[in-house]
Amino acid sequence: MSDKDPSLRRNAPRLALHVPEPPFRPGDTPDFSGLKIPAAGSTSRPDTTAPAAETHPLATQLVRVLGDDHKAVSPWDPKLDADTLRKMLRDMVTVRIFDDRMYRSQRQGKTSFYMKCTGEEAIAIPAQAALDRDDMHFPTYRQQGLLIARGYPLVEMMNQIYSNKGDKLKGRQLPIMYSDKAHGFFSISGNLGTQFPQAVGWAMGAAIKGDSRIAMGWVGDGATAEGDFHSALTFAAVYNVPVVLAVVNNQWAISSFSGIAGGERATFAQRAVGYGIASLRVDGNDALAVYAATKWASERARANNGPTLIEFFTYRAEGHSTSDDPSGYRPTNEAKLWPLGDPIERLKVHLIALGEWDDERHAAMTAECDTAVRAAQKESEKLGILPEQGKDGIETMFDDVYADVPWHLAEQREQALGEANS
Amino acid sequence: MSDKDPSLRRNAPRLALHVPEPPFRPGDTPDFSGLKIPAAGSTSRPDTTAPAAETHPLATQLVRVLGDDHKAVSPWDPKLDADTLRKMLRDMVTVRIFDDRMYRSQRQGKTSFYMKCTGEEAIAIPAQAALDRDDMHFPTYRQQGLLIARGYPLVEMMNQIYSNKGDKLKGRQLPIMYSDKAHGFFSISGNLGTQFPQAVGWAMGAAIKGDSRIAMGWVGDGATAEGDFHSALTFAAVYNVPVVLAVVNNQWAISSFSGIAGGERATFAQRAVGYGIASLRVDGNDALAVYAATKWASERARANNGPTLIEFFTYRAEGHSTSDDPSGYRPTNEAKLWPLGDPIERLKVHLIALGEWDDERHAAMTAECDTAVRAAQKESEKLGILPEQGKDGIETMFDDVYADVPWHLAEQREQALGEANS
Amino acid sequence: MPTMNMIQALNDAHKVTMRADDDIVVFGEDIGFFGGVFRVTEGLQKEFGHTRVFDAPISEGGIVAVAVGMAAYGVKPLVEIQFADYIYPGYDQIVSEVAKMRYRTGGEWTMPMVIRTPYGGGIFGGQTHSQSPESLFTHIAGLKVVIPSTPYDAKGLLISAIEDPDPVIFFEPKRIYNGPFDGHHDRPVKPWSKHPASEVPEGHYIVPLGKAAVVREGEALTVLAYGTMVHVALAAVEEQGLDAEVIDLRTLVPLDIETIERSVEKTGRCLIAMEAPRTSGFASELAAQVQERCFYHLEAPVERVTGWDTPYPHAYEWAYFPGPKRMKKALEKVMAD
Amino acid sequence: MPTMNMIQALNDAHKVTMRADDDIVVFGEDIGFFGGVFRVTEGLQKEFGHTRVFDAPISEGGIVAVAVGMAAYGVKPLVEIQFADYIYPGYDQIVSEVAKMRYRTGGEWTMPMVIRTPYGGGIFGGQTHSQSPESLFTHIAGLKVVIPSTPYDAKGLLISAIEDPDPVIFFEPKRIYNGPFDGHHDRPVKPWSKHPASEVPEGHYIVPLGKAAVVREGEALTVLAYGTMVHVALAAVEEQGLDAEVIDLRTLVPLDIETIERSVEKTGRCLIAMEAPRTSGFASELAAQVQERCFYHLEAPVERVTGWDTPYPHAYEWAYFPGPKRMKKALEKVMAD
Ligand SMILES: Cc1ncc(C[n+]2csc(CCOP(=O)(O)OP(=O)(O)O)c2C)c(N)n1
Ligand SMILES: Cc1ncc(C[n+]2csc(CCOP(=O)(O)OP(=O)(O)O)c2C)c(N)n1
Ligand SMILES: [Mg+2]
Ligand SMILES: [Mg+2]
Repeated sequence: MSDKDPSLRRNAPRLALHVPEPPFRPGDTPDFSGLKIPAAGSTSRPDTTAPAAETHPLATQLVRVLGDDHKAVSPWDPKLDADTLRKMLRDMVTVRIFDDRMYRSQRQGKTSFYMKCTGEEAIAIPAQAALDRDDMHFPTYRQQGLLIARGYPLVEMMNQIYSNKGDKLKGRQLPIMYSDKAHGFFSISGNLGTQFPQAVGWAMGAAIKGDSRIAMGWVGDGATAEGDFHSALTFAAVYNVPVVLAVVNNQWAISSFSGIAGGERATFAQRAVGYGIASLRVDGNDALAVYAATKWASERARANNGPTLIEFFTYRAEGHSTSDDPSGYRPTNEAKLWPLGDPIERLKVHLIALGEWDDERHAAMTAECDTAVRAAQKESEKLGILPEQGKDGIETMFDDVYADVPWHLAEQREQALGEANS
Repeated sequence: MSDKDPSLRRNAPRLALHVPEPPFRPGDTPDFSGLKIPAAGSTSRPDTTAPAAETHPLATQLVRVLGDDHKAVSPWDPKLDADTLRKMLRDMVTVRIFDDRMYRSQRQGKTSFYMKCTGEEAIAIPAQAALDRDDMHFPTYRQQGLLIARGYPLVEMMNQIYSNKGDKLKGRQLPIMYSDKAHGFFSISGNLGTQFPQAVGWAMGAAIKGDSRIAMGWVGDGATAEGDFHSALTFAAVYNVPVVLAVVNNQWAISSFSGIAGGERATFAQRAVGYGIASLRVDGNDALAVYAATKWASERARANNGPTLIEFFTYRAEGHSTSDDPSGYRPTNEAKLWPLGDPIERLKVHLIALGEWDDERHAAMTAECDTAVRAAQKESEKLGILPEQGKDGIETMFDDVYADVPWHLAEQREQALGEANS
Repeated sequence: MPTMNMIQALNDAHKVTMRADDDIVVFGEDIGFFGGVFRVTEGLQKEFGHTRVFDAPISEGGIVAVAVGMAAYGVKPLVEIQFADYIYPGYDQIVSEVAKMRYRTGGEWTMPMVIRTPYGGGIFGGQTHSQSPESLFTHIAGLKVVIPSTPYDAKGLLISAIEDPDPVIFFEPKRIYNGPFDGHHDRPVKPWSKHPASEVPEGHYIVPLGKAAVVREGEALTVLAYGTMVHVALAAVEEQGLDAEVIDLRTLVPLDIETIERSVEKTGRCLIAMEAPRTSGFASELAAQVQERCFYHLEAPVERVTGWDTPYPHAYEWAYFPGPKRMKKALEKVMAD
Repeated sequence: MPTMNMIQALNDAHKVTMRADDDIVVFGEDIGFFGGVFRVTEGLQKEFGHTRVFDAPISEGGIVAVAVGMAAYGVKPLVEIQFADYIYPGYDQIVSEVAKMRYRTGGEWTMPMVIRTPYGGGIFGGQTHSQSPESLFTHIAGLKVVIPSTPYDAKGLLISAIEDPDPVIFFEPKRIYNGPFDGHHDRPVKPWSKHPASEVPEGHYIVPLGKAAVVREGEALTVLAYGTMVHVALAAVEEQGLDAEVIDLRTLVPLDIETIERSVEKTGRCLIAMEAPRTSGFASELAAQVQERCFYHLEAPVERVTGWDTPYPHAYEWAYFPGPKRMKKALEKVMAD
């Protein structure tokens, strides 16, 4: 009863704090045999107009299309034509080559920082393929694939990475923090999570104006812990916003595994259940599944049937960034042992299984992509690399703080120019 | 496919923003016949050691114990003895009288502000009765019942409300922002939601230290939209924290109905599902159900079986505060028509049905409570009412900013005293 | 010309701009059907409909975040934070996103929006309904910070803010919503109707951002103030019989430094008044600038009259508020040296 | 005596205090197994176990909020915010809860805790890895704000902060984690081992909060600085051959005003150096106070050397950072007048 004497629970167990630990640490041999991976095709596909609750069983399953036999076997099969598949494959190969070249550039001291998306190429590219050209993305730094899928010039990306004279962001942003309105790619923020509710706001604007363009927001597994994640789901649910909200669960957030973001107790897709939002959990290394799920959610949004949260389940195959060495916190061979495979390889083998591709064509295409990336790099480096920057155009530092330069910034500009010329 | 021409969706419907509207506005006659209220006893009671998922069906039901015949009919029946029930009833009556007196005091200009919990008396009091004396609450301003249930002196509460010489908070806090460590009542914050993850932090401390005391956090339906709500659930889930998290869904947040917090799409109890946290939804006007659910959650927490989110479903029968007039945004008779009834009446009738109470005893007890409240008020007012405060003790304004008064505050104290004496 | 209090003037600024520009969208806690806890948005939902005027979840972070998205889309958010004391959950989105967007994108994405919020003490609101956090926004490059002190200015400045291409944090001194409070809390409340600046033209007009107002001319010293403190300062210099020049800053960023310099060069003395806590408040910035720019004209140190470096204590409203006595002491000091 | 860089010194402060006090709990993003992105918490989880040293979700608001609850419970949180640029999601809990708790409860609940965070530029970190937001915390009554500039001070101040009964925001100048950077980015990096303050005693010692250090004595002018700027200032006055007194503030709040006053009264000239944006930065507070208190000793306006009022632009690291050239100009100015 009330005011019970605490001594009554003299025998209560001592409370204990559970601190999640990843299954494997450096020195361990990763064993993923315990991981339940539903067979491709085992997941049903609700109608895009279905009540959100009908999708909720999918939050603990895994939408997969590419089967072990490399055939598409699923009600989710998007039945894409071979040209589309080849375009996706090519974009994915381009991203991987691009990542490798730019990583190397950073190592050569040509810029300060770089981030790869290795192992996650099947996420941004098919997702973008499923959206329309003028839908708006609110990406994180690991969705470079969106730009490549939309044909943003590689040289523009590199100019940004080098902060060089061609950089439309005027040398102001850390490498890879791209922005391009014309390609429907919102400015990447260094502040995790901020873009997720912004995507909802953009789509609210579209809904207010009776537009037909939708928004897609992106966030990592780790960043789902930010308050902004909750803002996004709350506003999306309240106003039934035409937005697709994607969590890229690559199982790591720098050195923290997804358990530190709550992944031990529920999937990230399940978060949606509590808001009454539709929810899908998808094999993020399966380009067809990613396409199909994004397509489903975009159709749902576009028909005013509401938002969808999609978890793309994948694995961050390399370090967090050029500042990170993952061998300090996880086994070095974990990436290779990751059972959902290499997304590029899976799509390639599927195309081969369809009779629409072969190793020679793949090698030729890869060589073409490599050439294109190298050519772009050459062109971009003509416009300069980071160590050469920051001397010219000092007056531009004071532009764009406001629409006009107020007196105090004009004064500071004078000072800065004086310094530069002294 | 990729880069689809937007003109292809020329016939797509115009997007639309859904803006939730409460079912009834001033002038309407509320009709709650559409509200699904499960019969008492219709909800099963999982074991307190059950996996969280087993509780999730309860997130869309309603734990009720008091049946239409005023008998306790439920696996949730806590089987409390009559003394405990009478103590709860008495505390509930005291709270209501206290609220009325203090509301009146504010109207008489004796203080600046007051907030009632009318219609919600069956929440804090039975919840407290279910916890141990030394568990810690992180309350909102509508859990005054916790203090009364724990026997905190009414005169202390009033001293705080009047910011008078007896006010242990030294006149620094808005009325009703109580704090009392000895009574396990954490300082109420004016900033909504902040206390919810703090409760989790307290319980983490207890778990780190191997204590057996647990924490209970409280938040309103409206304030669940704050990022702090997400912090609370995330940290509680990650570290399996021994905490009970309560959402008091009284369906209003000042003038906004619960749909503006997402209540149209999911229950507040359902939020827990997405984190893998146990979840209960409870008739908040049913003292026995509130007791039983809190007890269940506290046992679960104390045995290291993890956190529980409980939604107490109730109705804010009066204005938000003395600054609010709800007739501007909802029908004036809505409270009376609210089908879950008056919690005091329901408990009283139950006791009568048990043969443990009658109208005479109730009238006598009410009179006693009234006398006690009036006596406390008299005593407190001897120590002053707000309009008389703020002149004496000006030097104390500078205490407790830090443990010691640094030189700059000492200087400011001199100035303030100089002013006061000029 | 209609006579308005500050609430009506602000309401009117909403109507005038919203009628002219379909892209303006208004949201915030309790601002829809109910019209806001201070009634500034009264009648807007009725006139402009649910999709342009609506209640928001209690999530200041979310409110600012979706405003960012909306501005990116191309509508113009005009949002209310119910009390300035509750703006902090939105601080990250304001500081990291709203303020920096134009810069970090080289001008590609801009954030025209207005975040309105009532601030300041004098209403027995206790620690969480009395704060003056404006200084925290003046440190953030990319934001404009505006504070009106009369109904006329409130409407004209709010229209300017709404029409401005940059994000504006618009602080409303809630103590003077209904009347020009001069700090004498023991005297009867004066309504706006007796004040000339309650004459508010109908329709569109602006008070430009970045321009201070010399609200009283004088030769003996310069008083810099904004919001409620303008009225407190005016009353204080009258009561002291000082030939003071009183400047209402109206915009804190960008600051009207010319008007300030001209005045201090003339008077040689300067007092700055604000309600916010003293340390690192905007008064410090003003003092720093005045002594930098007018050093050789100064006959006495620049003085600051401020709130104390404590939270705002409920019962000690008038011991905290920088009222007539604090003004008097400071005026004496700045004139004595 | 062991030679340590600043990271090792901070790590050692953790170990020394955690061995003595079981109640200290350390958490933050990536600080557990991995030991933090700057390695300040390396080895702590191994020595003190998972329940005292653990990774936190990426939720700065949640980190501070649970720290509040833990402090209320009675353990002592010592948390890391990975970069100061990411502290804003925790700003509400810091400002509204941590800072005000002792006050609003009349001393019943206190918030002894330390929030450590690396700040400042000079590492090509771009807009979101270079900020200096310390000024935003100095405006909040109830917080102490501490910034070390050497390994010796880092350990001694951190131990003081941990043992302090009040909440401390502990800013770590990341540019000098590994060596005392004097602003000459084009010269070879100096390691700490060549600097006398890299001699860090083993075990427990403190550098008291609220006490500045006169790191160079002089008669011609006073330079006030903290963090990285201490080293930039020292180098600049040497290069100019000025007989400058350089004061390392070490604690911003509460400020060691006596040391400052004594110095400026002696020298009659004052320059203040900080990396943060100029407007409403802590340098303004210092300038306001110095001119208030030392007006009749001043021979020239108090000068401020600061970052610009823009976000921190990646490629323009050295045009933004207040380095030797900016120092030189300002020194000339303050000496010329
Ligand atoms: C608000 C904020 N806090 C912390 C950081 C530092 N940080 C950058 S990336 C990162 C990990 C993010 O992990 P996740 O969200 O899973 O994305 P991933 O890198 O795996 O794609 C952290 C902690 C940040 N950028 N912003
Ligand atoms: C951070 C913050 N935002 C806004 C407010 C203003 N406010 C005070 S109470 C309230 C409504 C809260 O509603 P709810 O959480 O449902 O609790 P209830 O009042 O119904 O008990 C609002 C918006 C506040 N106190 N704090
Ligand atoms: Mg990740
Ligand atoms: Mg409510």
